[in-house]
Amino acid sequence: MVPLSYYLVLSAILFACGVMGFLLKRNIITIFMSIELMLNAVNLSFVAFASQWHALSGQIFVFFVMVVAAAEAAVGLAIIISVYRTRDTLNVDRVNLLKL
Amino acid sequence: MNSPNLFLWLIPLLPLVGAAVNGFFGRSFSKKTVAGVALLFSGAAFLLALRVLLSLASLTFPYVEPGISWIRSGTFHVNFAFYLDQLSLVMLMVVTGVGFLIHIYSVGYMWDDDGFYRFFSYLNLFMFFMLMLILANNYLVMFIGWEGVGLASYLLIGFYFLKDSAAAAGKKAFITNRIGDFGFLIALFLMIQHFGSLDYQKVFAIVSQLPAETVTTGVLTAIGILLMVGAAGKSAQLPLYVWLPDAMEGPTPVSALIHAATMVTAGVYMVARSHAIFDRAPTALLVVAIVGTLTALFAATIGIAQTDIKKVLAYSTVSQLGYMFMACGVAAYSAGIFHLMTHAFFKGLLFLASGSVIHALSGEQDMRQMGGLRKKIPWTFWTMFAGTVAIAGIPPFAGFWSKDEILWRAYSQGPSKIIWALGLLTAFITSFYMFRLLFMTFFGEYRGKLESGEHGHDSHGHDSGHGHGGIHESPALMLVPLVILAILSVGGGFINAPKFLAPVFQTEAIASGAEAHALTATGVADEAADKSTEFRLQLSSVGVALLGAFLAWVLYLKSPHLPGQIADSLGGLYRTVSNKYYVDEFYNLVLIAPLIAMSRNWLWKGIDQGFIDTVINDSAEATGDAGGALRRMQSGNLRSYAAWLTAGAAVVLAYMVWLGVH
Amino acid sequence: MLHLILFLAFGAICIAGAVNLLLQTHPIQSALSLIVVMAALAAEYVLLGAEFVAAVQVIVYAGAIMVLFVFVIMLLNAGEEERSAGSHIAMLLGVPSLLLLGVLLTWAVTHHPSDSVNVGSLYGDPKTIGRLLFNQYLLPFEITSLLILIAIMGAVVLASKPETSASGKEN
Amino acid sequence: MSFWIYILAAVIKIALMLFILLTAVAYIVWLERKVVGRIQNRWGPTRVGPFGLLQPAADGIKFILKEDLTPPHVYKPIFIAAPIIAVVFALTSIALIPFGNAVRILGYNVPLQITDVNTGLLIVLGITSMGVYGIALAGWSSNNKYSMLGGLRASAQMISYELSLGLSLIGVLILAGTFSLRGIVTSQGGHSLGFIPNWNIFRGGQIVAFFIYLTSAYAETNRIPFDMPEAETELVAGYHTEYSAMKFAMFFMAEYANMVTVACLATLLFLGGWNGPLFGPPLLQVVLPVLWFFLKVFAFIFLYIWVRGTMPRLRYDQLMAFGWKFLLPLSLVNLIITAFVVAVRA
Repeated sequence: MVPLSYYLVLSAILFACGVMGFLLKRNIITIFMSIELMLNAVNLSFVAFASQWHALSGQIFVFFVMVVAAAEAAVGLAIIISVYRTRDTLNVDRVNLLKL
Repeated sequence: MNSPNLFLWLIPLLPLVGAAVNGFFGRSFSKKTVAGVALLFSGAAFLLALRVLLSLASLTFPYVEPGISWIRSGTFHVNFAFYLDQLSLVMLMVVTGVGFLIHIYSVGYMWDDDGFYRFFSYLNLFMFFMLMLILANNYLVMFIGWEGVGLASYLLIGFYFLKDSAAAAGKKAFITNRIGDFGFLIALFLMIQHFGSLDYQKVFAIVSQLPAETVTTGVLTAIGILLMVGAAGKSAQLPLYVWLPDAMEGPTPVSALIHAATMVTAGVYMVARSHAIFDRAPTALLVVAIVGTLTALFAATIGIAQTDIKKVLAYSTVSQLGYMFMACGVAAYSAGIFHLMTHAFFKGLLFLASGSVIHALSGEQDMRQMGGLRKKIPWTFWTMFAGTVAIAGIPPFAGFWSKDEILWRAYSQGPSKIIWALGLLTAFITSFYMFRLLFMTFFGEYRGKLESGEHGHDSHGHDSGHGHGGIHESPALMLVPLVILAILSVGGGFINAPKFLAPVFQTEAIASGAEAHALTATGVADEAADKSTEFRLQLSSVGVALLGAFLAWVLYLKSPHLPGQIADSLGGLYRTVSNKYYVDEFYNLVLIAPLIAMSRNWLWKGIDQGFIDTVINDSAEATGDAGGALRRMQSGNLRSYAAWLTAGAAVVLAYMVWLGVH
Repeated sequence: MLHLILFLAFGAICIAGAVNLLLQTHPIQSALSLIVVMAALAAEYVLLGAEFVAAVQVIVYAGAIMVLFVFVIMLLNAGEEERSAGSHIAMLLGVPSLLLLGVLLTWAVTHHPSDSVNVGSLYGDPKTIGRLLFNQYLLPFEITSLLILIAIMGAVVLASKPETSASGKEN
Repeated sequence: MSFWIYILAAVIKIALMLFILLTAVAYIVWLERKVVGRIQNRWGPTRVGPFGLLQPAADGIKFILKEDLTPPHVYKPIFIAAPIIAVVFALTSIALIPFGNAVRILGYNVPLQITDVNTGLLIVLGITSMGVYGIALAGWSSNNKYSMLGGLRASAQMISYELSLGLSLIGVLILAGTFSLRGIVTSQGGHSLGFIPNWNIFRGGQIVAFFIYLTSAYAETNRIPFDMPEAETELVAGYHTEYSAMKFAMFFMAEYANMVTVACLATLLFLGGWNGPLFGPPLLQVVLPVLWFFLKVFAFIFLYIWVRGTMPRLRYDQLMAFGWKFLLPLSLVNLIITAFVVAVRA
């Protein structure tokens, strides 16, 4: 028997780690991974809430989040590749101009 | 009632189509095509109007043609519907008939003008609006026409817009009319507020239930006076007449059509149309009578001293319009409309003839430069002579019948005999200055510089207005309308318009207590006595007309040096009259100059520059500063964006927690 | 009891992975940490009865998305992270507000009455999930297929060699 | 108490399975060398033991005793972790493979499988898909362009072929109606028309799916004709160029263990698992299914070796084009037809 709040706290911790990664990491790929971490944290809370309310739609939502994450990864990584091609860096602190 | 379908909606629409065709495509048309289009559509409108007249026997008045719904707001409805009774039928015939004739005339008159297509587009547009005004079923549609003719008038007065004076005259007409329209609009608002409708039949039905405001004044009086303000603007009555003389800057056919025959009479038409309201507001009616009488006299005196042939006619128009209002003011609406009709004939004729004179003299308008033209342009002379006699009121010409009707009614049912007396005086002055015009133009020696028509082929007048050398008779295209109008001026008086119009005003008059009294007292009991009185009045009016003519003959033919001596002896008075009583200067000093000063110093420099501009500039600057400050947020650094995002999320969550706690 | 122990064990792995993701300076280490987090999360899903979600989590997230990440890291040969001071705001504003956020969240979660969750209290087997997905959520499901299609096209366009498009753009 | 027995049984089963698997791996290597040798008209290993049967042991000793070189320019943590990752995932997936019906031992009903999970097939797929990390990371951490190319090729290839592999299995899943591997085997029991076994390969056009699976499996395990990641002639040895000794042996073990897993899966999904003619005394009845199972797996692995001996290697772009433009659409069509047939029949 695990209280729901444990799962939520775990989810919150993971989410906070993701935000922290976004705030502190310089590498754009790592930042992107932090986003994935946040999505995973949210997924966990979806599944936890699904368990609490006995509604499978919570788990269905996770699938949609995954689909979005997959699409996002495909496009995002393509963007990262083209950014790297044009700027020769993956450091977001150096990628602060829209126009070269 | 199975009245035939009159296709009333088609009558205004045809000129609109003509205007659109000429306006949009006229530039690439040949002049013949333009003229053809304009004449086709205005002629078709005239034919439709004729068809209405011919089916008169089978008509039951008022005939209402249901139009389309325009405004629906709660219980307030306005339809685009058309309304026909004897009154609008008379107007319809005048507008389409005279309008069509002037269209024909204009083809000849304007042939050499570059803006040929533009002119006819405007002219057709004017026809459209004027017909809307006449055929409207309610005050709002009438107001559309009312504004529209103002617009057309503005466009046509400023037709030669490269000329400063023409552009200024157009603006003057437009702005002066706005003052009148303001009164009209307020009257409409009052009607909506108190009667809940603008529909003629509904409004009059409600009004006829109200008691006459004989002792007190109230809504009806207010509406009446405000309507009169509107009419004064449109029909050039005191104190808003000042635009009409200036409007003579427009081409002469315009002066004939708009500023003599039709548009300026819209005010008279409107007052007559609203007679149900005026019948119950004696105070308003009195105002109408006083304004009309004073205008008639005032404008006539100015007319004496004018030297510009068109200006004389313009003041004459103002004066004659005053007559019409005088008639309306003594509740003799049918007499007013009768005069309106005859006036349309003879004043239209006079303007066209003066146009012909000007045309013959290649643009000369000053009568002092004319003289002795009788032999050179005989057609013009004879038609103009007919017009002059008609306006002077010499039987059996048209003007006599209508003017006499007005004077007789003013005498018999007016509030005071002074009105009649002033009317008679005006008739005398009218006769005088009209014959002065005739004598100065056509008799005596030619005083102008232009060579006479016989030698025209080697003249030096090529650079002048119409490109013709010498004095020459106008083309047939211009003379035909002149002749037709001359015939109408001669015989128009025999049309018994008052009797025809009687049903419109009769029914109302009987319902009204005040009118009933007048009717029973004068109309039935003392008919025999009235006949003799009327005859005596007719004699007196003919007498003053002949007297005026004689005086003119004495002063301008027999001893031409006398006017100068008289003018000298009168001195200041003459100068005053000659300068139109300095009314324009007075308005300028009292109204326009302070207005401009206030606009400049207070509205422009104070409010616009000092307040509005400051507010706008300061807010723009503040926006710019705020943007400059906020720009630092947009550093392009992804991580700082994330920080702001996190801060925002924290704030939102804090708020939600706070909400949850409370 | 066992449930709690397993929860705590896998939770600890999760958190350790997440923290390691932050601490590692090399993106490939971070990626591996994230894979660990995802695998542990899959275990948590199993504990919650979401068996199918767990399987898909492993196949899609760990097996596909993260492979893509690793692939890109390898392709770009991303090295150690640079230590650049690009933004003070991230440090001065972001971290405090994140702490505030964490405190608020924890407070809100723990001060709210919540049920305990049993293993298998809600069983997300493939059949049930499939029925839901293809009946009640058919439209969103089909829309996601469209989303994926668009993402594929976008990725192809973005990652394709810039030569062809650049010559068109510059003139 | 039953908890501890459960644990005990599990440990015994795991140990047993590991032993069998590793032995099998060793002898598959021997078999391959032998068979390929015969195909290439030579003897293969003959010196160590009769028919060279002890050759695997000798190889093992050699791997263990050799010096474990770690080149100086590699990214060390990952370089060390990569072979471990590869071998761990390769060995893990065998845990879900059933190889026979449950048997009663000491009064306990023991299924011949380490663990039976409802979503067994999915988890096997998940673990297989994790296997790519070992190769990719090895290639990258070696800091060597050949290794790098090998790793990139491996990851791209495995992601691409995983799609058609997964899709080819869905037809079977539709027919069986379960993810459980045991359930899938059960659904293939019996005969139709009296003599054709109800194996999936003979049912509902799944022969197409079988060949898609076969092709994808070669690619997934980086075997000829799809062994581009290691392609000796192009990339020296691909992702394991820099590896030596036991680390190299780990990749080797992982590869062959994966082959076994894939062969087991093929047997379970398409060839009816342990279904086969049963006869003889009760003890034989117990042993026979396991025998049938191992025979089928052996046949499959023999096919692997046979193909290796006969087929040339493809070019890399041919490989990708084949996967995306032919196999994937084909598996989609197969899936649609299967679904349609099942729907019509139902």
